[in-house]
Amino acid sequence: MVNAAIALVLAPLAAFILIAFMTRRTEALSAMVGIVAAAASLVLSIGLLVGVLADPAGAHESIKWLSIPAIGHFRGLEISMGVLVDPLSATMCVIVSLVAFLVMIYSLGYMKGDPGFSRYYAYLSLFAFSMLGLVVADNYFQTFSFWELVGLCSYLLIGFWFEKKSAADASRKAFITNRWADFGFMVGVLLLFQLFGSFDFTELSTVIPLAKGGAMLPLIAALIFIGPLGKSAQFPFHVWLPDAMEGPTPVSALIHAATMVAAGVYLIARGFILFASVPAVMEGMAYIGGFTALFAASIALVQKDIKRILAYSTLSQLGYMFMALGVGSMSAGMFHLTTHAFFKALLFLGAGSVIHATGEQDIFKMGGLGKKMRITAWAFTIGALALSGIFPLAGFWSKDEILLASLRSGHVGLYVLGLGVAFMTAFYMFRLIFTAFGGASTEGLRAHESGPAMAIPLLVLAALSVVAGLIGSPWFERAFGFSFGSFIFFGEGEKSRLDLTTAAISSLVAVGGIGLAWIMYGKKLIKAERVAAAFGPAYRLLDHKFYIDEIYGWIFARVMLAGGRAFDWIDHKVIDGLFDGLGAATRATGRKLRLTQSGRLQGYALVIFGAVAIAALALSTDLLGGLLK
Amino acid sequence: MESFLFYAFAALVVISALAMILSRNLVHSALYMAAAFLGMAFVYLLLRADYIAVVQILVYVGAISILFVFGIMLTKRDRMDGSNGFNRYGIIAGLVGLALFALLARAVTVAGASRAAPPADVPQAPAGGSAVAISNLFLGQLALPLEASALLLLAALAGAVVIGKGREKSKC
Amino acid sequence: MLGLNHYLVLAALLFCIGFIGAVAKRNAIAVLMGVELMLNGVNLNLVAFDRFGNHAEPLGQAFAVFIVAVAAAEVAVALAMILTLYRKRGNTNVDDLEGLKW
Amino acid sequence: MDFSAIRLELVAALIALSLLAVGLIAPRGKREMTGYIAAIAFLGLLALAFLAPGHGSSFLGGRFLNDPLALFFKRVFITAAFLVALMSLRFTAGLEESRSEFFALLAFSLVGMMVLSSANDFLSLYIGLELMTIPLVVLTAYDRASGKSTEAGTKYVLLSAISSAVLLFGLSLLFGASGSLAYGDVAAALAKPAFGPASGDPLAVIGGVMALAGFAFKIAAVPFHMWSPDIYEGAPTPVAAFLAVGSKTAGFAALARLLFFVLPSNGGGLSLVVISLSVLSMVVGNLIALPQTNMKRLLAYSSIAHAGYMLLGLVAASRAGLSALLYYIVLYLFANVGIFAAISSFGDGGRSGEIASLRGLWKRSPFMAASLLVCLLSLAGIPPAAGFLGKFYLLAEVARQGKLWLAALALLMSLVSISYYISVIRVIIMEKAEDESRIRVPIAQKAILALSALATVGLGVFPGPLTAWTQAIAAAVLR
Repeated sequence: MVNAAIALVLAPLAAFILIAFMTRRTEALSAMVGIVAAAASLVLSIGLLVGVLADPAGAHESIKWLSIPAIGHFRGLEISMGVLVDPLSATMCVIVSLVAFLVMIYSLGYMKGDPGFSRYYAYLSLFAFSMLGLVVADNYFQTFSFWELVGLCSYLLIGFWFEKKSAADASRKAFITNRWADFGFMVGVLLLFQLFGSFDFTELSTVIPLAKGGAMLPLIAALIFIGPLGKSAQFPFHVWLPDAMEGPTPVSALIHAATMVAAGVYLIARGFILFASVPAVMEGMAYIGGFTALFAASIALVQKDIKRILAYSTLSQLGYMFMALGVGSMSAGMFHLTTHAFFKALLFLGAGSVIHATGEQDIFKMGGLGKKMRITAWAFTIGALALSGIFPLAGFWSKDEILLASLRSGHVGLYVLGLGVAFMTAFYMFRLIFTAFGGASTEGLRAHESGPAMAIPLLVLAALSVVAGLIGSPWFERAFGFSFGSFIFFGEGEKSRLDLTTAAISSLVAVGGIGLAWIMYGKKLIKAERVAAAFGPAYRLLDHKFYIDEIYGWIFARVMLAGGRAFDWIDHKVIDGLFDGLGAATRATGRKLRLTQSGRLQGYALVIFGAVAIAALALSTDLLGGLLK
Repeated sequence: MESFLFYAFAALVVISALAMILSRNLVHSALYMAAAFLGMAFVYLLLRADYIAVVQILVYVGAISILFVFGIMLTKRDRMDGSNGFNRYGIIAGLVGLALFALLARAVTVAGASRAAPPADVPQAPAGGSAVAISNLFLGQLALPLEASALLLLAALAGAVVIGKGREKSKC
Repeated sequence: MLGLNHYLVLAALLFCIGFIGAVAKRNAIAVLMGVELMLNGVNLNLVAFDRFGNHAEPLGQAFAVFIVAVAAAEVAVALAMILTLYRKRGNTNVDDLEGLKW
Repeated sequence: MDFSAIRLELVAALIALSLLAVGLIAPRGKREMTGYIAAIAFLGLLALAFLAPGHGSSFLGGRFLNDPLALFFKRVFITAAFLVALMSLRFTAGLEESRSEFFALLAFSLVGMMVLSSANDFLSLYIGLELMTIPLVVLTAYDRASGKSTEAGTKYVLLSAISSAVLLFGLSLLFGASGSLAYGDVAAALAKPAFGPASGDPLAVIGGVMALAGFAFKIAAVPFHMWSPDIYEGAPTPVAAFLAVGSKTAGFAALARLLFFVLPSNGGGLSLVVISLSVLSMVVGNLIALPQTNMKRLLAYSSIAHAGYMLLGLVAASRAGLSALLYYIVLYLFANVGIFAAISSFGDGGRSGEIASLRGLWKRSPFMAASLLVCLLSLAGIPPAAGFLGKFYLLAEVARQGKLWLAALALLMSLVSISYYISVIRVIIMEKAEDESRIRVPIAQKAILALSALATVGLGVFPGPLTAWTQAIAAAVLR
């Protein structure tokens, strides 16, 4: 099992090396190498998952990588490199390699003819390697190493089209913002090591519960938590993710929707024991997640760029996951991560297909695409339905788990907030669909269905978006005797439940959101005369009702949209400004300090003597009997 | 008597040194420097360091001062007045120098108070002055630094030749 | 009574005067002169400690001899450098040397 | 007398003298040979240093130590000299004369570094230091076609003369306070409480500060750093590389011995000075590096910052701290040599070294770009390059000793540093060159680049052998 895990991590690395050093010039071969490696990883990780299903204890093996013996009362520094195979990592491996594999196939069409084709596959392979390495890591140190590597790949891929200044800026921003967050992570890990003398997840999970009540533990948990905040783009570290949409769209699907941003959630789940023993951090996690969910969803309401809508939606869904983890349900968080990976990748790839066909990203300049791009439109709609949480698609089950978990843990406020977000989600997704795919064709907009390389991944993901949620359903549990909650859990396994009331309420809310979107953006689709002729009185009634609804909707939209715009403004001016300001301040300090270097050697000598005089004076004042005597 | 001599030589050294840095004529500065070096040789004699005193006169007064004068002659062919002005750091440098001196002097007096009195006028070295003892050191426990410094002189010589050699086309 | 302190204070004075010369003069040759003065202060320290320290061997004096030798080498290289500088720029002012800064 | 303890020094001196002689007797047309001869000779010396470093551990009654620590540093110096000699082949090919002297001076400087790392008394220390510095001064001014080079040489010679005057004054005070020049005796005398007024001798304290200042100058720690950016920028690129890796490491070799074995470390005062130097170096070095536009200058500031990190190993003053410092020195050597080699393989021999000239390097020479990338990532401390582990090793030790604030500050500053390394990376892979022609990388530079990149990744992925070695050294030296 361990060997399979190592092999599945190394396969993409081998591909990267092959592409970078050998097949760089033959593009088709580069793509081939990347895809074969990803397929190998996929097959191996499915094998791993099957193995873990049979034996949930998994496997753990590690070798000493760096060992510094203990000296005196100081503990030695022991760093190991290891592989931890358990339900959590096996599931995550499947998600990562599956999405990576599909994205690589999709990119065959999407990136065709790009001058950096080979480079693209090299980066993707390197990314897959780092992400898989992160997933199977058995200790914080190793996790951190791969964590950084993942950040580096993201940097390279966001800035892939570096000719665009905006792309280069965005990549830089992503990297730097993440480094700020990683600073907290690193300090936290150092402290953790100082306290427990180990980085190992398994070892820590036995020692941390014993240390309850330690004053350091909350600080450590809070510091380590900052790392996931950055990588999973939670408020206020979320600023990089919307800008990251400058990268090629398949990359957005792979990295900025399905896998890399999930790394933060994964890390929390991995070290859940640490957070679970500090209630304050858990509460903070839940509320930061909830807030991000609401905040990002409301910004998504007013975006016009198709990729930015999806980006904010990703933020919002990640917020959901944090909320789930924060209220103590690791299963719900990971479950949503799994389903979200499928339907968000689907949505991004669908968006990519649209962008590829039309060269346009503004949804208000699209229209009527549904007729020209049937597969894409259907796939996109399925993704949107899944995201909105419509029964029985994937999002329904996982979102319900989260809402239920927050309700059961007594966070009624978060539950209501979650419902609000669900409403907004349904609304903005269908606003997009009605505007871009529905309506009349925009003049001069050329569109065509994409080729099979792009269509097949869409279909696969669409199928998964339909069925993936079922593994968390009570029916699945009844049929096979286990479910997601009893496979990946913290503490005690959770039984799948379907609370009809909450399910009904959230479904209603989602349908309501779609309905509102239809009224506001889709109604134009209906030719009033035809409907009137067909339905006669019913139409008038509906029309009348719609009239009321429209006023209501108008007020509601006013409030909602205004809120969204306000958040948008805060986001760009305040939060962005904070990070940019920090950077600018350090830069300005650097520029000022630089002037000390006047170029005059005697000035330098003067500084040397001044420093010597000050240091000598400071150290010998006591010996000289005070300053003035 | 010894005190008187010390103060006389010290005054010679300090006044020459001050004149050296205060003079605005580079050639005068060089001459004051030679005078200060000479004064130092006398101070060394007071310390019964006859070998060092001779070295001081031969190397410092004889060689290094001359080297300086050559340097001046090669780089200044016009008038010498005002050839040796102060730069913008004059005042700050003076203050830092004074502060450093105050600190050192204070440290010396505090430390010296606890130090044993100097040995009576017993010459350290046997007959032949300090030269014998020093050369014994050179050929004994200091042999390695001696060899290293021979290499150093060779390297410096080669280096000075490389730097000073001919003039290449300048594109400064 | 003449003691160690007298010599040490003289050495400190020389060192500080040399420092002022090295830092505050405009001409590179004058800077070098200042450095030589500082080294003389060091030598005086060494010789004085030797004399008052009751040592079996005149280690301080030996050190001073080394310093004199190295100082000569240093002066030779530095003067060669200053000559090259003069050839390039026509003067030997150190505070004009600011082509490399920031 | 057993000369095997100084075998390496003797051979190195012999190489220096032979190179001088070769320059005199070789026929005019054949003088470019000396570069290859020098490189091969250094390689041979390196082999000697690993295979038969001499069995005697001390020479002249312990005034010269050939202990594992000194041997480690000597191997580092010889490696640096070998790589720099290879790197210089291109630079010296452009010279009209004095080619052999260039390599001879390199060898002289190497001898100085070796003496410095073995010195166990003040006199050898000083002579080693000057033997290292004076040839370096000449090498700095070697590019006579460039006004910058002469300016840098002048600055360097005057400033290093001033700084060695400070160092010497400090050493003379320490001599006065202890009555001895040998490290062991000095340490014993300084540890005696009978010295001076109750708590210590002010002369020893001031002397200690001044001695530290002299070496802080060599390692370019703030505020004694100001020479280094100007000199790196003006000096020929290979010489700047030697300054960055050789001279700085030699400063650390001497500093480590002084701090661990000579100056009383329990006094607290001097360790405060070391901490301040480290903090200032990390902060000032990294901040000023941000707005730089010249690669060599950027590297100078980055190496100032790295001196700050390395000083953390001395702050920790433990076996693990020393071991981490030694590990860091090796990875720093390879990363810097790699970057300097890349700069020096540009058309003008890297004379200007503007960052802008790296534009579009990814297209112009993928091999060079990739190696450069690895080295930059190592300096930035991003895994899997060795720099990450090195930093972690140092910080873990500092944190373990309870100076968490210091570790956090170092982390924060390394975070700031990412920003300028990433700008360089961005220029390399994300900007378009005006001139898209491929760069022909000389074979020697190729070899250095490949070696540096491999070593950087190798040390990051398999640190075991090296850390085992540095731990053994630390255990043998510190009790």
